[in-house]
Amino acid sequence: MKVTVRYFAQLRDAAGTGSEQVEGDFRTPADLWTHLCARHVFPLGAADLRVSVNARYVPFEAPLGEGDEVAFIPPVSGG
Amino acid sequence: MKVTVRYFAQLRDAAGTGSEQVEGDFRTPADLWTHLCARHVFPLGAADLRVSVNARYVPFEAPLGEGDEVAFIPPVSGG
Amino acid sequence: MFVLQASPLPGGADLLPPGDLACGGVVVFEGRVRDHNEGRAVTALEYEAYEALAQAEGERILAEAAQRFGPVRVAAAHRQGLLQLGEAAVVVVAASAHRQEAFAACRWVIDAIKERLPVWKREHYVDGTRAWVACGCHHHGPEAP
Amino acid sequence: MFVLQASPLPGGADLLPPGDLACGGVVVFEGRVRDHNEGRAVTALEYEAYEALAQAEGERILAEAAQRFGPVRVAAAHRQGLLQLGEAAVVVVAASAHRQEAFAACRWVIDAIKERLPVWKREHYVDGTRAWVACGCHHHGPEAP
Repeated sequence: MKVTVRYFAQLRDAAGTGSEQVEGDFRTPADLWTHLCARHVFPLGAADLRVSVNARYVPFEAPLGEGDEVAFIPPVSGG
Repeated sequence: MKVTVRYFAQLRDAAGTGSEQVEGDFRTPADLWTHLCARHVFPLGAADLRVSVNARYVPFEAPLGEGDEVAFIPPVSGG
Repeated sequence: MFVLQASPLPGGADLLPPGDLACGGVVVFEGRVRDHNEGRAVTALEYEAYEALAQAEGERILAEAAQRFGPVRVAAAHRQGLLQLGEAAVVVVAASAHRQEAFAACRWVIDAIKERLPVWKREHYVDGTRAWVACGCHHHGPEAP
Repeated sequence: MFVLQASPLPGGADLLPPGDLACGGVVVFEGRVRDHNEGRAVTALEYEAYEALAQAEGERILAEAAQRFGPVRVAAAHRQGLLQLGEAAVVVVAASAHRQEAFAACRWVIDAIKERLPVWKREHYVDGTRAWVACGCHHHGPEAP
């Protein structure tokens, strides 16, 4: 399965990029996060994050599909 | 004792004037209201009104002084 | 600052000095003249005010709000005279570092204005008649605007 | 209408069509960039947004507000990119025949924006350093603006 991962704020700084394509054997955002943690040193853990798939918040255990755009959302600070 | 009475809204319409000087033996706005009710036919009773003396709301039993400006305030409808 | 005036009201933010607005959250309430009330078509509206008491009571309301809600800046303006449909009859602004206080203070001030400010609304109807609106707060029930 | 934009935000009332504003009570919230945060002098501020999610989530927030608060019109705008001190970062407007609903809806929308909108604030300090503000809602406690 191949997905696009988007990074923002502290995660963007840690990944050194705003976006990357990732291929591997993950069926949920939780799997994907574990996969990404092997590639990057993130300053935030899964408990601090929300996840979105294709511009909609979803649970960490939601199913992923080929070509999905996935983002792990650091604590927001808008307004 | 002589005071100035100001009338607004429905009371102004009933009194046919916005203001009049009244002289008589009244020591409080409650006395004054009784006095005025003998001169005019008002569409509102004391229970519907608040009273102000010299631009400050006061109780109906507050003391009146010579030259005070007294207004009986119909239910307000600002805003 | 409390203002009672016959000309169109400024926008809420213009009632406070710029320095007061820089403090985080700004809440503005505007009450506008509607084109209907209790099923009757309204063509225009006039507000009569007891100017001396309205000015003094408006200032007292703002002073009380500043006391109740701590470090919050408040200002308000009320229109008098003849208004066209859609014009603002009242504007309230509250600014605070904390938005909760700004919301609470703005809400409290408009409630106090509707309860206490000696201002009376007279509606003009399509058929040429006019009538005092008995009471904006009570006669329309607790849900009235 | 939810708007995410890099240019200065319109005033709250300009976010709604004039017809929606004619309905009695209009409540506007503006959140502005402060010149200090937790004791450090801030010289400027940038907002990074996940545009696709921010736009979709902003629209969902407004749709939920319209459902929750009945006949109330709501709109909001959030800034992204670099902001100068004193500029508005967020604007929310709610208009309703009943002011209670307008206040409640406006308050609910700004709370939801601060809780859910994928936007991140980075402060620039006098010494040239920059830092992400961890979380506008939680780290500053329940009283935060």
